[in-house]
Amino acid sequence: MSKPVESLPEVTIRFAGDSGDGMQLVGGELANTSALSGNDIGVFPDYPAEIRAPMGTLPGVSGYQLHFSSFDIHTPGEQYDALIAMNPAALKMNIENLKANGILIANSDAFKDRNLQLAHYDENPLENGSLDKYQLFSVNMTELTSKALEELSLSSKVVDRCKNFFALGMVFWLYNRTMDHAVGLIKAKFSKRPELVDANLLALKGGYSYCEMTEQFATSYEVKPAKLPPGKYRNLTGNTAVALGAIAAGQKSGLPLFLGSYPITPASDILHELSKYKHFDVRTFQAEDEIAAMCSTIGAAYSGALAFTTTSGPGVALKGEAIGLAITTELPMVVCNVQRGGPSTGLPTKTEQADLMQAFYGRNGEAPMPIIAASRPSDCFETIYEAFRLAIKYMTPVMFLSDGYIANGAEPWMVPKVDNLAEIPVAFAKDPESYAPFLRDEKTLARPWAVPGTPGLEHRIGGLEKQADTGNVSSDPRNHEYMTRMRAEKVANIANELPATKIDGADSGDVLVVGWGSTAGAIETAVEHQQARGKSVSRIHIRYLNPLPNDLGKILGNFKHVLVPEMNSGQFVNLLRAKYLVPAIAFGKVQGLPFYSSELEAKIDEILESK
Amino acid sequence: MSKPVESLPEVTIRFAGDSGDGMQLVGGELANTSALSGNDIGVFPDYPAEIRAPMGTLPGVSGYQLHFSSFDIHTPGEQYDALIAMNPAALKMNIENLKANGILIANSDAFKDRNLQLAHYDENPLENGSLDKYQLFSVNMTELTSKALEELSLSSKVVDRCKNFFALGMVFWLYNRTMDHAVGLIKAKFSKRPELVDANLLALKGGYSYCEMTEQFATSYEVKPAKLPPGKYRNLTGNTAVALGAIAAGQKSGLPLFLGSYPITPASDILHELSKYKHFDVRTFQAEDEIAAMCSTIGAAYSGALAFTTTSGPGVALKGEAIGLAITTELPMVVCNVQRGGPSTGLPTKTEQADLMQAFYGRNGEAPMPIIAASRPSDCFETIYEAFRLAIKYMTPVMFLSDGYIANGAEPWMVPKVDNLAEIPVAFAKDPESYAPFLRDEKTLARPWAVPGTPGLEHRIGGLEKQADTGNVSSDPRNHEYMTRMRAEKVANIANELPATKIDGADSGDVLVVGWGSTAGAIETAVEHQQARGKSVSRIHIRYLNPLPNDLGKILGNFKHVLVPEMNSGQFVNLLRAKYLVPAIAFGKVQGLPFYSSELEAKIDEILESK
Amino acid sequence: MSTQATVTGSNGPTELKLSKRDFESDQEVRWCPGCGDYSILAQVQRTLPKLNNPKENYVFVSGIGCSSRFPYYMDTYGFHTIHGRAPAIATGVKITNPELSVWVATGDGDALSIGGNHFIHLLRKNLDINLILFNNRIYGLTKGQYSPTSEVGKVTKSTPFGSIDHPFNPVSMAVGAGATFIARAMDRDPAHLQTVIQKAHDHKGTSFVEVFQNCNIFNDGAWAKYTDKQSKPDNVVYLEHGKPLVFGPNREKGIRLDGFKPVVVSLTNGTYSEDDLLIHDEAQPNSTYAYIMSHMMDDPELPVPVGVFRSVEKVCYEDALMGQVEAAKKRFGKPDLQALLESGDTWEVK
Amino acid sequence: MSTQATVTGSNGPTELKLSKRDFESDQEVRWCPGCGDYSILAQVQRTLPKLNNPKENYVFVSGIGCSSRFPYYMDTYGFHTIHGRAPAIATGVKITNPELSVWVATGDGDALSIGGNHFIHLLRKNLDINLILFNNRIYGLTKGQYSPTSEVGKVTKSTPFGSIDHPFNPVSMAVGAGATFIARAMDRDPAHLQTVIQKAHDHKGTSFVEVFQNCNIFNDGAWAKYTDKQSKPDNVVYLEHGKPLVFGPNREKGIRLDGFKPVVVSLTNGTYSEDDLLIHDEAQPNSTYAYIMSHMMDDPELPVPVGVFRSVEKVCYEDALMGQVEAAKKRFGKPDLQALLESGDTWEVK
Ligand SMILES: Cc1ncc(C[n+]2csc(CCOP(=O)(O)OP(=O)(O)O)c2C)c(N)n1
Ligand SMILES: Cc1ncc(C[n+]2csc(CCOP(=O)(O)OP(=O)(O)O)c2C)c(N)n1
Ligand code: SF4
Ligand code: SF4
Ligand SMILES: [Mg+2]
Ligand SMILES: [Mg+2]
Repeated sequence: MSKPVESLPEVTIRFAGDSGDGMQLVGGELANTSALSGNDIGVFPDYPAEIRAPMGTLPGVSGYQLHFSSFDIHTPGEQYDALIAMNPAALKMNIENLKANGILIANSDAFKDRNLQLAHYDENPLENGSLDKYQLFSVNMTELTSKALEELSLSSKVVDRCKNFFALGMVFWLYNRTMDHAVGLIKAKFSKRPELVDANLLALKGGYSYCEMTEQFATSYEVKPAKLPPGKYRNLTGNTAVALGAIAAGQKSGLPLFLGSYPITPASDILHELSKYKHFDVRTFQAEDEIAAMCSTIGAAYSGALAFTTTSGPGVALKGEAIGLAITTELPMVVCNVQRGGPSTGLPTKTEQADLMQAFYGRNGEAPMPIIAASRPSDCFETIYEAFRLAIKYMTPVMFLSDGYIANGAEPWMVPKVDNLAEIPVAFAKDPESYAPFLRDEKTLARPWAVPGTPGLEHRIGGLEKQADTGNVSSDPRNHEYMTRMRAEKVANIANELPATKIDGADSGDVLVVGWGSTAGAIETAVEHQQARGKSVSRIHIRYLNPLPNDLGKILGNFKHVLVPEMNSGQFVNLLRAKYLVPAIAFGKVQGLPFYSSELEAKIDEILESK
Repeated sequence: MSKPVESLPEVTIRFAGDSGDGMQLVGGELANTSALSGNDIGVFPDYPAEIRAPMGTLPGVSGYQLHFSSFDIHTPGEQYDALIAMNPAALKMNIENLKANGILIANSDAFKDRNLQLAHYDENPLENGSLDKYQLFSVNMTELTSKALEELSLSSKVVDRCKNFFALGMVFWLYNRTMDHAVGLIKAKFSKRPELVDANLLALKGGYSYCEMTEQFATSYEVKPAKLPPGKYRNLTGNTAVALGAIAAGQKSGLPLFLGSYPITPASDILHELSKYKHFDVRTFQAEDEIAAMCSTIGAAYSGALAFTTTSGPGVALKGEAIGLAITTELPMVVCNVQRGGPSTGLPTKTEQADLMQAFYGRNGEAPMPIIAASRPSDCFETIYEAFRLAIKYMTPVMFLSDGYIANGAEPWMVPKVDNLAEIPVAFAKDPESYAPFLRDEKTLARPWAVPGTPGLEHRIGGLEKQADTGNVSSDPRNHEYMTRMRAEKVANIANELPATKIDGADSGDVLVVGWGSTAGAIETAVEHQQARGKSVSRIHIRYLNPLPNDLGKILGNFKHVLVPEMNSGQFVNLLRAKYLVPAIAFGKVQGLPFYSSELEAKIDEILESK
Repeated sequence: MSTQATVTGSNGPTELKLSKRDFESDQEVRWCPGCGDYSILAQVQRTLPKLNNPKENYVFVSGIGCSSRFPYYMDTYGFHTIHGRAPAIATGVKITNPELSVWVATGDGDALSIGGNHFIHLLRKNLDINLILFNNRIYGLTKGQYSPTSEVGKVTKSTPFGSIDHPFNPVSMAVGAGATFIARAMDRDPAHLQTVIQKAHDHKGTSFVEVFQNCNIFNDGAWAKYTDKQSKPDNVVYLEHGKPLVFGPNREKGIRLDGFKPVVVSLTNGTYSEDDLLIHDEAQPNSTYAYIMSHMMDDPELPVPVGVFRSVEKVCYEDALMGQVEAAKKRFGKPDLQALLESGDTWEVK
Repeated sequence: MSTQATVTGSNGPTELKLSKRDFESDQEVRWCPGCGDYSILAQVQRTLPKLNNPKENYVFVSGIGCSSRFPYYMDTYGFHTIHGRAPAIATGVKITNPELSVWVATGDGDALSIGGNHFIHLLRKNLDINLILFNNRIYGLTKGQYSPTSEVGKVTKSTPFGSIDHPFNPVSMAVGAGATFIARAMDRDPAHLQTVIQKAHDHKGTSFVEVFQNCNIFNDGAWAKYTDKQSKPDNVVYLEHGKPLVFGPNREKGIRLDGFKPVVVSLTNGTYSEDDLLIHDEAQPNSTYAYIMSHMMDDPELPVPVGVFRSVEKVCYEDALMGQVEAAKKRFGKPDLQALLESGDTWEVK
């Protein structure tokens, strides 16, 4: 029975189920298979704060969204073409964004009394016609899985755990995916429990065959490979990219990489990842708290490591005092903030960009530091690498910003050639004749890096104000003003080596959309759409937030309107307004969710119409 | 021998000596006596970071500057009419600011080999003519003191300690001051060691008589009482004013006053002061660190105390995470930052205003709080009181800013009538029927304050995002956006009750000087001078930094130039530029020193000329 | 906390008639199925009704962690604060209103890693606060990193080659910090856990209770040796005040003190009887005794003690503070704000 | 820290010929005249030349406080950091370069108040760092507030009616936290202080040295009972490994252990001789022994021990860490960055 295959340019699909249902696993596997098939992809894992929230409840729903395509895409998609709902709660939480006439596959076995209650359904939505505007496929997955596994005579608990692979098998059939990679994954993942290998393989194949054999789906779909630039690719989450970028910086600088960190969602994976690579001379230190994490990082920088610390917003708040010390002692290190929803504990598993002002000002006194933000999962590699390069060149801590959205999101990454990575030259001071702790390089204003153990360079530094050149404690008024200015100028000077800002679109016009960080993908899509509609809309993306590029003021001045979308209440926009006195318009979204490009398009429309 | 008495409108005098020389004591005593004589006064104690820096060294010099006058003054003065230098280092550090032809009284006994060396003098400056442009009085104070005390047969160490009172006696004579209050002080201070009472009294009188009897001074001076508004006055430092203001708020609100604090210069004196007043139901808790200080304050607010915490910049950095919790749980309390020189440990005993941005943004996420700053020592009373009133009315932590300059500075304060202080009404929730933890007051948007122990109001709050009204944990996207907006609006709304901004001078013109915090006095003086010179210069002072007054934008728009002097590199100025898009001009001083009005006048001149 | 005077209204204490239900909030409990936290919650909810304190007088303060979700499930006053800081927040609560029964729910990461300083300072200051440490030897909420109580060599997300930190012994730490009440219990022994909770409540001063808690997701079986039926009798000894230290499947073993070293002796070979054993004395003023008991955990030859290690009296911080407030009121009289503002050297301007 | 391999150049260790002068920086010492800190500085400067370590291998890290000015006066590498955090910063230094001889200079406020957590975690992790606690029972730099070692009832700037906190016993705390080297010395006994500093250096693992230090400005005479000629013999007992605990003006008193309780006995009434006394054993593996010694300080009947309480071997954190690094290098071979970047599932786009 061969059914028709329809070709689609792109597909967005969302798996949703209980946190115990293994949605992240099968979603991720579909992403991998899609990437390996040559699609461009964007993913958005979205899970609850609880480890295992109570089964069947609304807050317990875990979702994994995947966008795969035959062309270059920038986001995990918005409305889905297909939704796989493993229980009523998953349906309830996600149906809103399923496209009209979209495919809805529901595990009908889970739509029973208690589950319906927990999801606050009075009636079974699969049966009361309320889902008529979708292509609803009610599949008794639990039962079918159990049938598929009959021969293995496993406990019903174990069997139940396999239904996610049954669902994946169905999706594989639906989108004409090969199962090879998934088979490999199952074999590797359960290698220590052979009975689970068999069970999950049977479930996967069961789901696939079920579609093959039944009349459920009239059509299946395919998405052709995207035309990506030639090269070797792999799939990468933002957090893994950060880890790899840091290791690369360690290798290229020739320094041991020190990571001082305290676990916190959504940054912990960087610690996990780095702790695996001890043979790259990575020394991970899980500190007693964020203050110790920061301080150990300072100690490591002082004694000549490539020093790194990772955390999320509340951790940065705790590190503030010590960051001030790092700034005033002018030691090189990178502070990574994987931002999450705030304030306070906030929404730990959700995304936000509300820590930008904290990056600028979250400590006492005049304490400027370079700030640099990654735009998408794969960009985390290059951006963290750049952060390390700047830190060492200018002898300064650098703040690197990511967020939950790109940290957990994944996309194909063209693996760079190591030889093509920028050099990170390190020149430790050695010569007692020419050495003074705060004697600055004329060009970079950096002070020398003299590490303990170097004969003849014994010296003292600290958090009290220091005399220029000698570094001795000084409370001289003029000296304090001078040193304050030097610290600021050193950071400001970095602007002189920044590349020209790339303008997507015309370099003057009606609307310029200015983005930073993870909003890049949604902005790019929205602006592309607007341009396709012939609108005078351009965009720039700012990677370097402090200092800002030298050409920025001029660019802003060439547009009638400047729009600044941010996942906060308007932070970056105020920097632009204060510095360039342009009436830039804030457009904030504070929902713990990334922007949809449609929201941006609508906002741009509104501005275009207002004129 | 009666000598001529010349009448002066104002005098600035500076005592300078080793930190062990007791300059603060005698300087303070002259201030008290002057205030009691009806002068207006302004003082500026200026001491080293060390407890007792090595004797005779430059960093060991301790200074006390006093400005007293027969009219209303706003600063401790700038260039001094008289300098008392107890040793060469004191001379070296302070001579620069002695007016030409000013009176210089030096303890010639201290201008000996080692002391000269320590102060880096090649020759004795008292003898080589280098001080010719001053009225130099070389007085062998050590010897004269020792003579005056001969009959007591005390150790030379003890005798040497009395020479500060000898110097004070001389100054008393020079400015025709009565010794009554000083005599009382000596008797009280040394009451447990009668021999020291006698010794210091003899020294004081010795200094006085010495001038009376010798030909040293041709004239003495007097400064008539100032015409201050009628009322009862006392002398007050900023830190004492804060303590009294907090006690007053406790009494008026009827709540116990809880202070959670960790000692830090220059804020510790507030802790010291408050810990004396247990009978006013003041409960001071010296915590293990600033985090615990902040957290205990949150706990106290939660259970119904008037909650207060005091610190300086580095302490605020540590409190950032917990302040976020206070903001999101919407509990009333006041966080006091007595700012000092930064960044990091910086210049602990010097003044600065560089923590304003930290007050706004020193924590993760969108976490706005009201910010309010005191302008002068006595204003600390009213401003901290206002901070408490706002905290309770709006159920929010409030940041109160002071700085080292006004914290240690003193001036006459007209004691208010307790009955005239604003009311601080407290209405704890009691009624289980109408209660929900995050149900807001329609007008203030404040949530109810339900303290543990109240039957029927058991409820849970926390740092995770909360559902509107119920306060239950919620990660609903729209709810998060709503709550974020509510928290911001609640703070923004305070602007509606702020008084109209008072403009000193015309309400339009060439230059508007905008000040906040402790620069008030210097700005007032500078603007008065400019106005006296017929210039079109006005000034406004901003007490409420967040939210800003509603009429501010309009006022700024009426001036050609807006000048914003700050003891930082330009922080407040950026808020004005971002919010009102006015090209406000930053004028920063980052020297650990307050502005001189002459510096401001020069800057205003520069702007006036530039147009 | 032994204040029973807090009961308001005219009914005597016994009239409160509270039940477990009264202490269950309307919030769904969100721990993983099988988590040891459920038992601790249930035992607290079962114990509180017996204490004759009205509901509104209880405050549960917690930090961050799975365990720190605790207050949400108690129908009392509750405050889920920030990571590690619960003891400091509870301190502010207790100082402001010493009548309240204040409890801290915390984890091994929350209390001993980021919150270590507040933990030892609370014990030192001895406020009348009850702290329950949910020790699962792992970071649960952040999905499985090792904690300060994890054993050396533990493979976790952050230690793929095994952890290298020497763990804290929380009870030894508490002794070293000067704690006045120290106890240990297990999620899997509900009845005993209830007794210990009640004793912690009854103690005036900071009560520290370590609970062996199983995290079946990230560290399953961490305490199995002590909680599994089979291995438990040989590996756990129950401390009972005034009773000898006996253990073993048939109570056939006992503990004697050889100098300052506890040793296991057999009660069946005729050499020793129960009379020869160490008699547990939780009120022993010399804290060395509690230290010795705490240290048994570090010796694999010895069983692990559970029960009350130490319970001694010492002035509570809040009592001393309120004492000073009262003394000051007596000494200085009724506070007069106007007089205070006008104190010091004043002068009139007419 | 016992690495002597750090000596660079061709000359053997004995050739270093360093003197006290070599360790004096050009910065003027800025403590109050008479401050006990001077003696500690001098003893460190006198001891270091004997250790056959070149100057450049020493790093002194401090927090904030009078005592924390220490690094400025040492002509070695020095880092005056922020309040309470020196142990954490020193940890980063040591992990990065385990060859360095890393020292922490800290005060009772710095180490035990704000820095308490880092202090206990350093002891737990056992990095080979030497920490000297300048205990003056007061906050010096901030001009006289009580500290966590101040005695109850102390009148200070922040406690005009007397302090109400029970103080920490730093040595008991250290034992409870698992310290491997613990010692006590006094500013007023320079020779003994030097020995203790040397032993701290020689110990591999975290060495904690409490020094009784006099702050003559804000807490003069805090330790007079133990340092004044007259009262000292009756109130101080010197701990010497393998020697009995004898004290008294004429060495006429000794300490015996009665179970786990030290008691004073007379050596002159014929009942006991030195042979009957407790023989000090700093290497005693059971930490209870050190706890007993530490606790003597809390009993006014007993003399206060000075010297090395405990000195035992335990794996150092940095050794374990570098061991894992080396093992990984052996196991996974020479690091190949390109291969790492290309690891996992990759595909070619042509
Ligand atoms: C300042 C801060 N740092 C880190 C975290 C992340 N975090 C949350 S809970 C936790 C540790 C949880 O372990 P534990 O205290 O043992 O509690 P459990 O979950 O095991 O009950 C961590 C590291 C946080 N929420 N806040
Ligand atoms: C974050 C922070 N909080 C508070 C202070 C103020 N402070 C400096 S030193 C100190 C305590 C000093 O006491 P101790 O550690 O005993 O050192 P000592 O001066 O007695 O040697 C305090 C509270 C600070 N510098 N930084
Ligand atoms: S992760 Fe562990 S501790 Fe947390 S709820 Fe689940 S089982 Fe309990
Ligand atoms: S204040 Fe005390 S501790 Fe500090 S330097 Fe002076 S005497 Fe020493
Ligand atoms: Mg845990
Ligand atoms: Mg001290």
